[in-house]
Amino acid sequence: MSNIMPAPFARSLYYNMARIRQFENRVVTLVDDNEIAGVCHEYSGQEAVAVGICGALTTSDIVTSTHRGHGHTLAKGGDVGRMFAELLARTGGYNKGRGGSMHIADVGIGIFGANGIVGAGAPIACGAAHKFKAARENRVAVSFFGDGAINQGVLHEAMNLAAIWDLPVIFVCENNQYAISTPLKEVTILDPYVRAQSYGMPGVCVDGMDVEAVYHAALTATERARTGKGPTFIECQTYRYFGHYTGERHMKMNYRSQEELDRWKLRDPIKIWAARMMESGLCAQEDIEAIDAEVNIEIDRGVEFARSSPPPNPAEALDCMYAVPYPNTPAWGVEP
Amino acid sequence: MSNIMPAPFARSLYYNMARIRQFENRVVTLVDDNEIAGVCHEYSGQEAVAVGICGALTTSDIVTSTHRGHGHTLAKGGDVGRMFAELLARTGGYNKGRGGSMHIADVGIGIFGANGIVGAGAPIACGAAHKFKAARENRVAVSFFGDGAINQGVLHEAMNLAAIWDLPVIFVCENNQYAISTPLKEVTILDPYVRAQSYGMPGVCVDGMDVEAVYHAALTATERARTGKGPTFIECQTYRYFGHYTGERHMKMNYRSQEELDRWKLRDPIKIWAARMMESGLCAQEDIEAIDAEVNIEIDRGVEFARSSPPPNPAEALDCMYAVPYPNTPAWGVEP
Amino acid sequence: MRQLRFLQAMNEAYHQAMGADESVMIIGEDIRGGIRGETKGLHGAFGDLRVLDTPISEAAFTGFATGAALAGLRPIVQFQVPSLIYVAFDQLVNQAAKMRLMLGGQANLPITYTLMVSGSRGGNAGQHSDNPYPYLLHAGFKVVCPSNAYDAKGLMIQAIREDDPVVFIASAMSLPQKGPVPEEIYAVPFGCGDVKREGSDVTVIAIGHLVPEALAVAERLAQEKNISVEVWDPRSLLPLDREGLLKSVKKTGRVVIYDDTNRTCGFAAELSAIIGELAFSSLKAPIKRVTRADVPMPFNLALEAAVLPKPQQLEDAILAVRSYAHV
Amino acid sequence: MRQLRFLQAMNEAYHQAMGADESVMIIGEDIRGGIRGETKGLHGAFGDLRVLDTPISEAAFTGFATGAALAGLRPIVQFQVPSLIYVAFDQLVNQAAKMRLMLGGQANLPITYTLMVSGSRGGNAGQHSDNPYPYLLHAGFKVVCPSNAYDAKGLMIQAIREDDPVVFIASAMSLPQKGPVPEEIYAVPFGCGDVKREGSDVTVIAIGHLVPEALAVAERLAQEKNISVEVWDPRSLLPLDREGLLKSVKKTGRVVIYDDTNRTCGFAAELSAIIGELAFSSLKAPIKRVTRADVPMPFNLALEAAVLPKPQQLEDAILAVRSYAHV
Ligand SMILES: Cc1ncc(C[n+]2csc(CCOP(=O)(O)OP(=O)(O)O)c2C)c(N)n1
Ligand SMILES: Cc1ncc(C[n+]2csc(CCOP(=O)(O)OP(=O)(O)O)c2C)c(N)n1
Ligand SMILES: [Mg+2]
Ligand SMILES: [Mg+2]
Repeated sequence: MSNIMPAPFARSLYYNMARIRQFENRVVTLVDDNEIAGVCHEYSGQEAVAVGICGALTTSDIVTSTHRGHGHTLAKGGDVGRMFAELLARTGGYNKGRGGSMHIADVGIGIFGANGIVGAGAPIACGAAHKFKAARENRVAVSFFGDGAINQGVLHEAMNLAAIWDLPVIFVCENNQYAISTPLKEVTILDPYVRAQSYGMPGVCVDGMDVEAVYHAALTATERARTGKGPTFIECQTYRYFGHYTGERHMKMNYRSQEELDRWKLRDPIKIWAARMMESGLCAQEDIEAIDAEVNIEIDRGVEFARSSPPPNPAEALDCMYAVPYPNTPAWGVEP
Repeated sequence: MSNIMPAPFARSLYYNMARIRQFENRVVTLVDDNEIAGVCHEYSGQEAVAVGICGALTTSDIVTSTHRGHGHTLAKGGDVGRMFAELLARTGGYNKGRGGSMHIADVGIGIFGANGIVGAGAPIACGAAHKFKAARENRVAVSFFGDGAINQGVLHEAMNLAAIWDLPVIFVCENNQYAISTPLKEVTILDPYVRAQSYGMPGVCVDGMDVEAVYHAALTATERARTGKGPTFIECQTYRYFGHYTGERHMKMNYRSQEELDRWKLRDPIKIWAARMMESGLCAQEDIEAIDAEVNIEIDRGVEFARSSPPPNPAEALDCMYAVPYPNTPAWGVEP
Repeated sequence: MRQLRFLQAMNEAYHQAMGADESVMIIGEDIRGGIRGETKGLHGAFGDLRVLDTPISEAAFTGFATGAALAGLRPIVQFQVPSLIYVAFDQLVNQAAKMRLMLGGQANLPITYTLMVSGSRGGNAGQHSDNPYPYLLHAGFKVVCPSNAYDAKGLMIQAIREDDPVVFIASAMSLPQKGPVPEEIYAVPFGCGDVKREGSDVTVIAIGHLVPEALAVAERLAQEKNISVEVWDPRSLLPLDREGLLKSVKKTGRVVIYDDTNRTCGFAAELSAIIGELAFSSLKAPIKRVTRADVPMPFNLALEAAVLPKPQQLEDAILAVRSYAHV
Repeated sequence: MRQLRFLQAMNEAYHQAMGADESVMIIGEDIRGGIRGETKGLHGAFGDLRVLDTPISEAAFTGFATGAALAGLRPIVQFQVPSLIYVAFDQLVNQAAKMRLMLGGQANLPITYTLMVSGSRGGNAGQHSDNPYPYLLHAGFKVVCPSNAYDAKGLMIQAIREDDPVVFIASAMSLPQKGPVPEEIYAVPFGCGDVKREGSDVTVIAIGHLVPEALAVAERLAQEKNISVEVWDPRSLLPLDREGLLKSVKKTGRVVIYDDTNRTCGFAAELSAIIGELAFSSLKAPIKRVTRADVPMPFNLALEAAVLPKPQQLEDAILAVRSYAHV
């Protein structure tokens, strides 16, 4: 298939995956150095999913994301500097330091937000899709969620709404095999995509380590959505390289084996794609190295930007709660 | 099939259906006479479902019911007098007048309660089923719900729990075609039982106007459950004769046509079963009339019992909230 | 002026708001059919894409409204029964209410939630008699609780125009009440309480459908016992018109709060705490709460009456604070 | 006496309660793995049928516990994060909390809900920092909020033994705290507040993890300003030990409530309302609430600190009520 993909586009897929990988590596360092508070859920290993899906989207399409949201945001066009600034809780951050890792969003470019509640983004995507449909806009909404979300009721309710109303939504299940320590196979019998089929929508399963496969599935789904034919469910088989979140490295968890991890790493989405591009003559080793170096600089600059951005003013801690605040509303914890 | 069914059992099916029908007719009168407060959701038309399913149960099996719960309770062995007493809000009622139509229960004989929240009973049935499984008791839990409940998330979550843990549960979807004014076909694409299949459990669809068909499906499901093989989903195609609830008769609603109603009434579950029993020689016209008369007396006596039962004492309005109350807990609305 | 029922006033507000602004839509269960009447005619006037009848999926349609709002619409979300908000509680409390702050103010969420038949309406028992605004206040939702048809229309118009999530409490007892309602579109601003009756001896703060009851008690006490009761209606519970509230309290120095929700951590507790802190030196008597008891509604009507706040209790409380002498 | 962390005390309570009573079971997410340690060893000791790791289905597993309880078990339900109760809110508020009354007392519901890492723990932002007990109190749940390891074990044992639904708040800030814990099984009864420090000038009512903070402030004020602060810990918020509360308030006449939940309709409001009504004549100063601000937790740590109740605010409030003179 690769030979039908223009070289600049193929390289952009690589670039976006490399960006996510390097971003996450830097996040880990910043967490270890106590520059980032709270917890981050690293996306490394799953890059082909975010990048393959978002490769089929335009800026005016929207996504709802998950607790593991850095990858989606970057793939959708998020700015590295503003993301780091958010993680460092600065005013230059996407959410002015109010959101952090679990809520990073750029509504302007269609990133409706990471979400700390499993499954909660799915109906939100449907509502946006309804707006697109009602306004006859040629836009699509994508909802990303994990394999664990497949057992949240609201996801089912949302799939049904999308199906009965032919909404331009794509449900993307990132099946990384685990929800924290719980293997998918212990908590579900049939595959996630089978459930989607029971709502009367196409449900497909693709290799989530293969950016090209993901991209083609996304393309089919977006075409369906943009032509008013309704939703699609795409299950992507993938794997996370790190623990559930940054804290896991300091814990003894044994829900998965080193062998399993190593086996998945053999199919690393970034390496696979680099190799396939080179095989197909879409680029050379030097091009890859040049992209890596470019990304490296971007990451450095992003961290620099973030560090130079001022922190928010505690006197403004209640800002942003309402578009229209009133006297004493929201209330401080003591009478002023 | 009927010829393999013993006559007393066949007659008991008729008896139970007739009991529900007459019970509901009396409820309507009592509502019109302002003897029953609040709203009742009549079960008439759907009798074959409750009776067919409960025909395969014993007293030690349990059911969770719905807002349309009279039929299930009667079919499970509920006492007509205590039911009327509950509807008349008397101390002799099942719930001592605290529950009313939407919460009638007899925990002692496995009726875990009607429920005013659509879909909410399903996980409750699963929890009871877990107890049966863990204690190696040969008991089954049945969750009744309407076609409207198929789009409540919690039902999906519950089906999944039942499937992965092989719980002795039977999910009974009473597809009476409407949720209040909303036709099922407008809010779901594939049939309800198809969804159940996506959880890896058997999903079947039967004629819910045919008590024998329902009973045989239930028998298969209970056998599966009792032998540790897990849950089954049974969709029963049926129809409600009255409006959504007692109030509807006084409203102009036109979500369904008189023709449709008449068509369903041609397949009245009670008449069909009476005819089939007679055809098969299981009983004669006189037997049917005798049963009807017997039921009539039972209903009269039930109402009598209810009317003679004293109302609860308002000073005890907060009773029953806790097994272990404390001073000022629960609190009255004014300081004593 | 023309008289309308509270329910008709709501319906008119819906029609006028949707007529005035294309981005207003409404979503909920059985709203085309319009079982009760508040949504009558909307589907015919505004069609399938702005009037959405949903499956029984409260969590999803609540989240749907959040997404529609983020994408630029102004959704109205109808809950057929107030206690259905519990099924959608994550989408309300963890999503819609928190979204704007979590986003750092990137987007507004102009959503109106209507809680139909809030409160008790005679024999509807445990799951259909809640008046759940304290939950929503605690979560930070703006909440309005109109006590008459005029306020209902005006507060609904303002709720739909407001660029934040707003909960509109449509009390079961208020829906059939009639009152004067102007034909033109008008808004009642938030944060403006209303002295529904002037008085000088005792301030009664009454919420929603209890306002007419409080007025009746006040009238009776004026005539029978020459007691001058001021009845104050906050109209919007959040934002709260503290200035108006404290003005009345400082005038009378004696307060009874009349509120039909569960007592513990209810709205009456909040009012009592605010007054106790900010008007302490004006208080001549303890603040009395007359609320619902802390139980789900029992089915039996006499038990229901025993659990609900009653005019007699209000009267007793007024008399008690009125005759209270500081020792 | 042996010292244990709060978390270890919970774990010991689980082991001892499950060892003592076969009908006790536990259900939740990732509890076999025991990410945090409170469920460590349970799966090995009690097996698959009593220690259930669930899919991410909070509504269903909460309802599951209700059904299991009706069928005769005594379930413990673990919420990995407190704000997950919102996803299960119907099963909590409309079902479990109301069930016994709706049934007319036909069955008991001996269920314990554990809300792990309640409150803020540094940078967990809007959806992972709630302390949602006011919602549960308003709904009628019994709620315990232990402030140390000893109370944690004893209140957990009592919660599991109690024949009603009980919510156990496991505060994020308390979990690592160490304190003396007896080895044998013991229960701390409900409805018994605890004077954690005697004093005569001002009563500070502190909840959960704020108790140690309040004790530190009290100690400092005693030494630096010779102010005698009584610190009262309700331990169980519902039932509430009114007698103990009013005894302290009547002694000091001056009250500050120190509570880490949203302000409006929070627990501090309820305490203030009760005291204002029942101890009015003893009050020498307005009751001050020091609570969390009414917003979801912002991510930035300085903003978080600005939103949380702080020792400095407590101190200021104590000084203010202490120096307040009735005008
Ligand atoms: C409704 C809900 N339940 C539980 C949690 C706690 N939690 C956070 S992430 C997670 C696992 C999610 O697994 P999955 O959906 O597969 O996503 P992954 O972490 O694998 O990307 C859980 C249980 C939550 N945030 N929301
Ligand atoms: C979760 C929930 N949403 C909405 C309602 C209001 N309501 C009561 S009954 C009903 C229709 C239920 O339809 P169905 O499940 O098909 O049962 P049927 O009434 O047809 O027996 C609705 C919407 C409710 N009680 N619970
Ligand atoms: Mg996963
Ligand atoms: Mg139906």
